[in-house]
Amino acid sequence: MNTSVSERNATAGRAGNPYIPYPVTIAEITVENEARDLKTFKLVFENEEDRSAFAYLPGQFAEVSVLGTGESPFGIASSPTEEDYLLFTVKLTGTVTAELHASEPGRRIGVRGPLGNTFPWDRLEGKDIVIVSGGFAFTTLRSAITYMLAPENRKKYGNIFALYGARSPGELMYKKELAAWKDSQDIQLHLAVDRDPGEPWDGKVGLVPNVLRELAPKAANAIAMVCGPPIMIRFTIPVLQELGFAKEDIILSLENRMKCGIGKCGRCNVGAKYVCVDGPVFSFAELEKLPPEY
Amino acid sequence: MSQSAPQHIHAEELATVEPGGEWHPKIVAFLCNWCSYAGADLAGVSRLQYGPNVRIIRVPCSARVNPQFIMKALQNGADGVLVSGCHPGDCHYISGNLVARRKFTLTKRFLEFFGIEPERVQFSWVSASEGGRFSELMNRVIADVKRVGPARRLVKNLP
Amino acid sequence: MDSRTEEIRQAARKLFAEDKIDLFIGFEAGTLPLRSRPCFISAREAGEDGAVERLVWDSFCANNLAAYLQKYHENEPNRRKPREKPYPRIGIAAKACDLRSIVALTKERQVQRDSLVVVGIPCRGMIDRRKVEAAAAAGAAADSAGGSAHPGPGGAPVEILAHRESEDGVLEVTLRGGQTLSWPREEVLQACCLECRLPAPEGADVVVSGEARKPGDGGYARIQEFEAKSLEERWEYFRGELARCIRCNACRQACPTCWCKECFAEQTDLKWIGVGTEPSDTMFFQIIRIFHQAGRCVECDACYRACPMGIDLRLYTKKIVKDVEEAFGYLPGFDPEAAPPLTTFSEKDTDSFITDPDKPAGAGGDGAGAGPAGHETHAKGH
Amino acid sequence: MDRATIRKEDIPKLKGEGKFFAPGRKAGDATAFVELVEEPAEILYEYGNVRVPLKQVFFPQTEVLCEYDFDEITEVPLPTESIVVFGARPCDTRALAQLDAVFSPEYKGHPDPYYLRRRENSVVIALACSLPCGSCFCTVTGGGPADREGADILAHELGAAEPGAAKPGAAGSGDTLLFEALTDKGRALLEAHGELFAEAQAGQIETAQKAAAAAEAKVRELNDLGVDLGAELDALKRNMDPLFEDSRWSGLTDSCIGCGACTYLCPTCYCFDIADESRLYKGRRIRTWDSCQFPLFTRHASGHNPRTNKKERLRQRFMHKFSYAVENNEDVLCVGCGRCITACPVNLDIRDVIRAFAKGIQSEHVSQ
Repeated sequence: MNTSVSERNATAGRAGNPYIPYPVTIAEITVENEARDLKTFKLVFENEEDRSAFAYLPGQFAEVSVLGTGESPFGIASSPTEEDYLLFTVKLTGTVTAELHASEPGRRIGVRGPLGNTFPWDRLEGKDIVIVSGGFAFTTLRSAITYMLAPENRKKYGNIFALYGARSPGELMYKKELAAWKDSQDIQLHLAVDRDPGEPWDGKVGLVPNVLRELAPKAANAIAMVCGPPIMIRFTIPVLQELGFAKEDIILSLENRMKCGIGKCGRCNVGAKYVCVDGPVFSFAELEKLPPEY
Repeated sequence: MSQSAPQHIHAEELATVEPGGEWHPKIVAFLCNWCSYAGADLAGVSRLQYGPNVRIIRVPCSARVNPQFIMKALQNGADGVLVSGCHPGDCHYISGNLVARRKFTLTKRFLEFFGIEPERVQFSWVSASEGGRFSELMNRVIADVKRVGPARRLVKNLP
Repeated sequence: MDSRTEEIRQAARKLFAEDKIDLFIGFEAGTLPLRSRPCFISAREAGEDGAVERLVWDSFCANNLAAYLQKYHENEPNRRKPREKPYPRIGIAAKACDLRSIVALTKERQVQRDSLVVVGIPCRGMIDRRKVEAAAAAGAAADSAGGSAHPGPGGAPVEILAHRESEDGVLEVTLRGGQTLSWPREEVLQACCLECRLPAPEGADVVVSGEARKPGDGGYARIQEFEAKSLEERWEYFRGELARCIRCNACRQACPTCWCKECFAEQTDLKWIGVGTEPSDTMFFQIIRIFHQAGRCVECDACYRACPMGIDLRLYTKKIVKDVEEAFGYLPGFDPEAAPPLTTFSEKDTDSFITDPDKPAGAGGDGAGAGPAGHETHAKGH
Repeated sequence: MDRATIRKEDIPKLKGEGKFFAPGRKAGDATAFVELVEEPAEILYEYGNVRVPLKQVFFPQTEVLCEYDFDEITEVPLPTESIVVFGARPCDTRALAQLDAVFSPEYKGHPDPYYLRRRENSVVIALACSLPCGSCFCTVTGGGPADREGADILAHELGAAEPGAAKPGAAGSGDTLLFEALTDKGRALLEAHGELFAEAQAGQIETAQKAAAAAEAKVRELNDLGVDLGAELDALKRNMDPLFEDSRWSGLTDSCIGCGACTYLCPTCYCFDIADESRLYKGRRIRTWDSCQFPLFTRHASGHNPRTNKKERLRQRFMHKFSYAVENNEDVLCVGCGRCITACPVNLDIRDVIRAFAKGIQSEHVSQ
């Protein structure tokens, strides 16, 4: 919705063929939660020219390719300001994710991308930012926060408010980053868990929409970015509207089954829009006009 | 996932041509845990000789063998498939092999109807005490498959 | 059109009027010559003018309508509480093959028989579109010296514009160019109808008038002929037929007894076959798909008819029917109590296919599936 | 030389160095574009349309994208061979033009190198339809039996039977074809094979034009669906979008059995799947035709499916063809070849759907 597709690199894959992945190596695997079904993979490009060709902005995704098993699309969790690597946080769900979870550092895999549109960075400039997220959908917002907090970018944005909720403290991802952001003056980070965790906990207790209503971030000159499970989104949008956010100022990210990631294979469409190229980032105003096929 | 059985019915791993140049068929044998697998084990500890190109897949009962397993083995390049369970009447689960027998009767005839050589897919009964019978059976199957040569039909053409 | 059309409409009207059904499934006129197509009339529509009058019966009502039933009777596994919404009550116009499918589906608990009202139609056999086209091409070539007829769409050798059926069993077609040709319908019936051993709609709740055709011989002769061919010939035929497969799944979708929620071909975690058109994959698919019909296939030829590439699937479905009957004495019929043959066994079942190292070599048994097995046995409860 | 005549027996000589495809008969009654390997080649002229559409030449059902051995990828070189196609009906070549748009780099920002490379290296010779079939409705979608869209050369059979003649004297009775070059690639082919061609006579051109006009009139007579989609794309889009929630969808789609025959045999359906297949660690990544009619097409790994039933899936097919494609490509994704009608096991008819929404467009005309 912001950067048009043609402005970005037209080649999503090696040698100008968008179907062929760039070779990358898994440099590090971090288990993100107590349930151990979320792992973050740090990927390093094998070729410098691939790394520089892979120019992205927060909000985009990529197809992670495990030869012999297949490809799956994941939101990019790293920020372009973290130049040396890509991060993907992967939930153990199907065949590709199982193969990834069974991998050890050092394994060579592939990445195709960057794919899709970005958060509306032009529009976000000069605005207060309200980030609302629940569960493991936090990935691209980690990217967005890291990007905005980078010294060269921070002054472009006003106040940054972030609310991140999970079922229990053990399910919150990116512990290191969260700790750093909590101490930072540049962002007001609020953590929440669904119910009393029965352990020392200095964050909020309650479901994300309720905590959001309680914290009531200001809507004036602000844009909200919301990522989370469908049920959370459904109850969060009315709260944001109560707080005064216009439909255009509520930014969401969609997911649909994908294969090609480049608008050809025809399966991820919602009406005439393809999530892989016209999305995944849509405003609530845009989504309202589309049929509910996601 | 990588642990799943069919993905691992890969006969490719087996050496097919020995240094001497003689062709050795790849045989996948599905053996029931209670009789035939124990029979194979007995053949082993009794040092009875049978061809080396057999890969045994242990199943809880011959009734566990779905014709899809056999197809998958053939598709992945097995030259022969053997399924063996307890003798009728001796099933650990009372009647598993009797239900299996019906399935196998049809499988055998059906595959031959399509033009799959009868030697390729064989069924037998071997008890836990029949180490000798097991080695004879294996030698018989290997000889049969050798006679018809390397599998071509149904083998998936992959790089 | 069959004179029984009006009777079927009457039956549907009566069922709706007495509030016995919520939906009626029958046939309506198709949009192409030689075609009638499935038609769905809800109780709400039934009150409207002309709704029930859409129903027709003629020699082109070949589709097996039982294929639609599971959709309305979805089996919910592990359900503890009684179903909240009652099953929709469905009236269905059924030929004998549809009825046999209904019995098979009832046995497999895919259909609630007591929520169905089966309007049985004594079947006179359905006309085979492809046979008519071939006969018309031959007829036209013989008639118009010096040229062939106007070819039809999709590779049909001739284009038929219209058809007319007379009560005394003659099919007349009009070709593009105005030529008309006719045949006694017996000559252009589907092979499965000519061979049909159970054409009477036994066990229907309402039966319309008329007599079903005389039972056929089952059509095993062609299978025996094929069994007698060499391994090489059989393989070549299979390979040649399957080379046309485009993996559209029409065979599976048209089959009333292919009701798995997730087909083995589409399982991704345990990937049995590839998604492409590699011959090994298309063959694997067909062999297992048809094998899954063992003891369940009612020889309706729905798969064969549905195949847009005209693959000879009926050779293989018939083979499995024949083997099941010969080995276990079982023919899927109208008896809801008979146990499906692969869910049971007999101690006297054949062992002739077993490789016995103590006996002289012979590659284990039956060999080419030629003919009946050594011992014929009968399934329990049959 | 833009117009020239050639004898039918010389057609296989246009083959050149690369591949040559022409209508042929597969086993059974199925017809398709088959590759003619050797001469003398048997080319089928007596066909309404071939069953398997032309897309299979440029967008094969199964295509290898790359091969791999453990973690090493080997790219499969893009196809380089030249392709000559003879005898595609104008509806099929029009479909190519629609696919060109979808696979072009301008569409959603990415090219499809495999399809585009084959198209670049190809010369497509359309053969005008002299005797349209009952299920043809090309004129409704903006095409016609002598449509020029997507073809490099349009060929006409000279001396083909007049449609409606009492005695059909064989669609291919004439032994001469009139070629009209439509593109530079077409002209180059004519020039490269100059020795096979003769200057077209004015009478021959007139004969061809007459036959084309008669054929077009015939299609209009056979299938007037009350709307000309090619000319009314805006009205179409306006009328399709509100139809998403229309109650008629369930009636139109009740009889669908959920197979993919319509999509696989559609010359404009292009959806595909990408899958890996391997033995141990060696294998290949392929792409294959896929169909929006299959539940797996859209099912998420979580099990959630945005399109859960056949009504939604079939609606997607028609909405894509007549609304989404108009928005994304300014054209419908349908050429009126009628294959989906004849291939459907239950005679579900796309013309019924077109008629249903044509009513909305017609009523717009009335109110204007």
